Amino acid sequence: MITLTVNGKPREIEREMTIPEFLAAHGVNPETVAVAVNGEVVAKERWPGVTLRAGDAVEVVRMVGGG
Amino acid sequence: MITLTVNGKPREIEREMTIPEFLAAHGVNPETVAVAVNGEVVAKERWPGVTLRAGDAVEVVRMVGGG
Amino acid sequence: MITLTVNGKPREIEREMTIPEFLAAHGVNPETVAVAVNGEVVAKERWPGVTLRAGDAVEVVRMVGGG
Amino acid sequence: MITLTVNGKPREIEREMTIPEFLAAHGVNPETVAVAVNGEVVAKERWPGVTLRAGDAVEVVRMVGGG
Amino acid sequence: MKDDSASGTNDYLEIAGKRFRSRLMLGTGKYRSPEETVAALEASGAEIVTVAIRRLDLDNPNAKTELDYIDWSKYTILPNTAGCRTVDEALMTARLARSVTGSNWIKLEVIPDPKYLLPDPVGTLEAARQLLDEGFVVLPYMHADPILARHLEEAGCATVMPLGSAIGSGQGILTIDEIRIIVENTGVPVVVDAGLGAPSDAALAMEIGADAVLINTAVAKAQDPVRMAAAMRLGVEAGRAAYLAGRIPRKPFASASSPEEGVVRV
Amino acid sequence: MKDDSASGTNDYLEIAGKRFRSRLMLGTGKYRSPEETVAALEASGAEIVTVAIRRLDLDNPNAKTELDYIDWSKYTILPNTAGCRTVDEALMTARLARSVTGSNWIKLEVIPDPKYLLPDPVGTLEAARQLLDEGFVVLPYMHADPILARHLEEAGCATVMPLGSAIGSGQGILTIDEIRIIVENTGVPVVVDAGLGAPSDAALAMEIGADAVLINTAVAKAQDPVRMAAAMRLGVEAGRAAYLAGRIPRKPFASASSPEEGVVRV
Amino acid sequence: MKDDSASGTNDYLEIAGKRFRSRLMLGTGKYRSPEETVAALEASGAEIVTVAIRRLDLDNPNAKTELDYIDWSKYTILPNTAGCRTVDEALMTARLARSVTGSNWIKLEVIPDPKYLLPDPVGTLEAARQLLDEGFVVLPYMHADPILARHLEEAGCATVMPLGSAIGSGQGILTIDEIRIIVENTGVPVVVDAGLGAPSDAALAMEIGADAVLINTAVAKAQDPVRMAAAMRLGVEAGRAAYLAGRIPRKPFASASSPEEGVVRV
Amino acid sequence: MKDDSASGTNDYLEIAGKRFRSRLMLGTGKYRSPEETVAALEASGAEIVTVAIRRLDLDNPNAKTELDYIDWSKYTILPNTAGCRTVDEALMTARLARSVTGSNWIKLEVIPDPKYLLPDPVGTLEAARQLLDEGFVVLPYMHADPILARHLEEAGCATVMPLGSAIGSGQGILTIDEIRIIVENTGVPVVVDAGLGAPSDAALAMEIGADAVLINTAVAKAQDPVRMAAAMRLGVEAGRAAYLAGRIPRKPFASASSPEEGVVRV
Repeated sequence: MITLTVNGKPREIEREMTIPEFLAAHGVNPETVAVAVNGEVVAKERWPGVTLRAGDAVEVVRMVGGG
Repeated sequence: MITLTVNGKPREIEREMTIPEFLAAHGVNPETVAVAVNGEVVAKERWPGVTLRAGDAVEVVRMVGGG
Repeated sequence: MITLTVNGKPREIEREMTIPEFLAAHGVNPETVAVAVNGEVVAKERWPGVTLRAGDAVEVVRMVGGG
Repeated sequence: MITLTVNGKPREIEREMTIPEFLAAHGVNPETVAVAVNGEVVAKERWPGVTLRAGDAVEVVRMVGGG
Repeated sequence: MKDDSASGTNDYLEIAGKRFRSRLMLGTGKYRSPEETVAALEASGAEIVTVAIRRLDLDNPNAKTELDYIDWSKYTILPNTAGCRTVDEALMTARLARSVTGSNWIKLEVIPDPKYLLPDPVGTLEAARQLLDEGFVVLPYMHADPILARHLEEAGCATVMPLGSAIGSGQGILTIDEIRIIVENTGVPVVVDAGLGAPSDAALAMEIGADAVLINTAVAKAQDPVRMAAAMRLGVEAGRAAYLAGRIPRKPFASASSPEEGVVRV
Repeated sequence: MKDDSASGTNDYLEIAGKRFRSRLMLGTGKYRSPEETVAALEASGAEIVTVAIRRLDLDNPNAKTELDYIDWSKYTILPNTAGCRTVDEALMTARLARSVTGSNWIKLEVIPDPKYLLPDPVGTLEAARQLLDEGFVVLPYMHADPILARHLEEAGCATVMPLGSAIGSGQGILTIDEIRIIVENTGVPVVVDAGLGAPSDAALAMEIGADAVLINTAVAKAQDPVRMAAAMRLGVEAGRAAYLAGRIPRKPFASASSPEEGVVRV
Repeated sequence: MKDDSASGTNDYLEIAGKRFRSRLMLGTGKYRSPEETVAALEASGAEIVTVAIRRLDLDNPNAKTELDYIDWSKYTILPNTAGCRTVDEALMTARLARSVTGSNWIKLEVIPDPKYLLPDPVGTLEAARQLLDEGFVVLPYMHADPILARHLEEAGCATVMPLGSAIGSGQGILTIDEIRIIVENTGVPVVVDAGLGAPSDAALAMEIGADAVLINTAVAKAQDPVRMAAAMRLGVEAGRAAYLAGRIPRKPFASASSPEEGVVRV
Repeated sequence: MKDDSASGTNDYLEIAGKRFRSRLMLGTGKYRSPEETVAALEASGAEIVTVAIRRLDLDNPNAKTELDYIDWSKYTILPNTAGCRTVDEALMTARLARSVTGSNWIKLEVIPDPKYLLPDPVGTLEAARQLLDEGFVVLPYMHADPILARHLEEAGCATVMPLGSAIGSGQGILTIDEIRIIVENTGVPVVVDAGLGAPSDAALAMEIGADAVLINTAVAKAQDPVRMAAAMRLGVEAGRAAYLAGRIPRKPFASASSPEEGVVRV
């Protein structure tokens, strides 16, 4: 088990994994989100090459209603 | 010649005449006007019976653009 | 006992009395009030001559703070 | 004769001179003005040591009514 | 107004038993040409159209006016007593108006002052009572005085027509609080008349619950009167729809339109 | 908008080279249901629609939102940075927005104060410059400060978006003189954002020459949001048409709409 | 007011032949204590003081009121007909007021509606005419209707007292244009009554040419009524002095207060 | 101000550790004569007086100005950077001002636009930071932008000076909501500058909690500047006293000032 900070809160995951793996593990539709790791937004085409490691700060966001 | 006051100004006419005669003498389309004599509005159906006499005060009005 | 309407409400007094007597009977300072009887204001100099009788409508008013 | 730019306009003076000399030559009361040379304000106590040379840009200002 | 209008199909203005889809009354004064008058009327969608009554020039009795170009079968004509300074002048003009138009509707104006053109509350009420006795349908122009509105309604007037601001000034609605009170307390239609300068003014009148507006100068004297007439129509429809839709209250403070939770923090 | 619209067929709003017929941008926050959101969007005629960017709840990642019901092929999406208090938060949110929407348009908001929700002039300009460097099309929300508008335009922003009054307050346009100056001096479209409460406010913004308005709370929180959306559309169209038609000037005095000559005197 | 006052030594308010230095009339209702009432009157500098007429409680006829603490030799007493809904109630109250105060001055109020407390234009004029016949000096409270003001002046009223806004509301002067017209056209003193909430309101009334103001709630219900009374006095004096000094016109554009020439350029 | 003043004996304005009794700052531009300038200063009671810095005419170096007639021992001099369009011009002018006046106080103005004379938020902040580094006491003129006020306060400015409306326009306070927010959130004195036209404007600024006002054109260009100066003094004192006294809240409805019970009914 390793611990990330996801959306501002600690979250444990089984092991290091790539962004697509992380999203799949959480049942997230990758079409609808954007991801940043350690303050940098990761373009979708680069997701498979980015592995989340212990201590990483991850943001996963979506669109919601707003004005 | 007799003198009426028509629309606030003196106006001479040849002789005493009824309202339709007066309007016709001036080339006025009777459909488009209303007439008052000495402060009383005369309904159109009563025009033929009203004779204008010297000194009568006559108003002949029409609609114009207004707000 | 007779009944007056004083300031909109019924009020019993012992007997017919003049306005000064009425005010004195109620402990009212006559300097500070005005009196109307049956819809007519009674000037102060006329008070002694006005007797309040059964059924009379009496108003007794004073100044109060107002704007 | 040398040429300075004083208050944005060319002005000829006889020779190089210090700020107090320049002000005196123009009849200016030194109490009421401030002076900048080539974009730097010169404190009054330093005026005697500053010589105005050809091409110098000089500002001489005073207070006026304003809001 | 089409069936799919923003105000809905069953939204009528009713005056003296007569129903109208349009809530914009239009005046016919001050246009640059008869063609503009006709086209502006058309663009406005107005169903009630005001006219004035004036002495005929007997030396030139057949001079055409803008009114000769209007197809009156399409409109309800509403003659006014504009220019009348006294009760007597207004009564006479109203009676002449009835004779010339054949209609007993009258927009009553009693305006003693030629500079500020403000209506006389006492004279207007007196003239209204007399005209109502004579069988007129009276739509009185008035200062935005709620108690006067009550008197006029109690006398039997078909509407009340409070002013928004000085006639022809284009200042909009400076009497907004009074008109709100009139709307709240009046059973007959409230028609805001005078001072409206732009669709925003017309929309505002409708938003606060007025039943209709009457406009003349703001259309006739616009640079493009026909387009302005269309704009006013849209403004009135917008305001009416907003009134029916129930606007948000004005609040003295801010509130976010996007969610406050879940913002990305750095 | 139909060909016979009051604004004419060739009247476009153009932002960053893209043309729009509608001048009403609509927000998607605060509606009571997804159905209302979709229907209000439809009724408004909006072509540009704003959304916010928020953290996904990873414990409930597939919860549907109102946005899942919208057919995005019909709209230009405009994500905002609402809720961001600092330049860094706004930059991060903008970049995430680009990643999630695939569009480089961003409505930039840097709002340090959670109570009054007023934008930071200095921070907004700094963030705008950075985002422009990164290739964004930046539409900055701002105080109605004409000099700040100039800075933002000179930096390369695609529009300026001055506020009318406190966001969500429904107070209308309290900054009317400033917005007039911004309109006069600005080459990019001026979009009045925040505070509009009713169609009269939207019409007024357009009448003074604004190019568009952005509305959210006034529609979403109306009693009948769909009808209010239609009303706002009409108000914007009315105001635009009036701007093109050239309104009468406001005058401090009255002028009669009926002829002053020829009144019947008694 | 001292000889070196900002308004000058020869500036009097004259009503029915009586001269006053103070242009602030003060009401005596709603104070928290008699001591506050007396001290506020003193601090205000008022010379004309209003009171109401009410039925005596015969079961407690000697209960002291705030009025018992006032030295009436210092003030001109102005009883009102507040609370009267009809002409008849106002007439009766005015006659009783004359009897109890020994003065024939009356502030006439005919207010049919207990919610909005707006005066009846028709009833007020009718009551004024009757009271003038009976020898009263009549100061009528009225809507800010310039034509009504003319009727009241022509009837012989000693002043006109148009309202600024709803009584007790503290909203200030919402009727500013109407009051300007009344000032321009009226020969008797114009006293702005009702709605003034702060010295800025009182000053504004005086700046536009009103001859005096009447204030009650804004002083009585201030947190510190005595200091507010002093503040109102200063506000009235400030506004009067400014009226006499001739203010600059309002302009829609800026103009520099420092010289435009001679700026240091870099 | 006397000991028995309406504001009380312990009410001081404190700027950069210096205490003042007067809350009215007066400008010295645009008077008709030096005598008027001196007399107006005297009548105003001002303790802080602004001046501009301008190039000397070397061909006429001893021409007297109005300032030569002022006894400067009585006033705190506050030079401004009026007319400066850029940060560099403002910095240079400030430094020259310090040299000529011997004081390190500066009223900072960075105004790029000669037509609307609106201050540059970004340039003003940049110049303020530089001048603060150089030891100046900076009083920045600014748009009424609450977030900018916060930046200026955090930078170390001695006051903030938000504008009421366009300088010299006499339009009064059009930025009232923003100034309220600035007052609520700012620890340094808030001085309302620009646009005040009459004592009612000055009083209003003080009533909403401003610490002082700065006036020039409204006094200098009044028909009688000396009397207007006295009027402004009274207006400021009135507004300050009212602020301390705690005004009644504005309410949207009426409430009677006379008792509702005990009215004589007929």
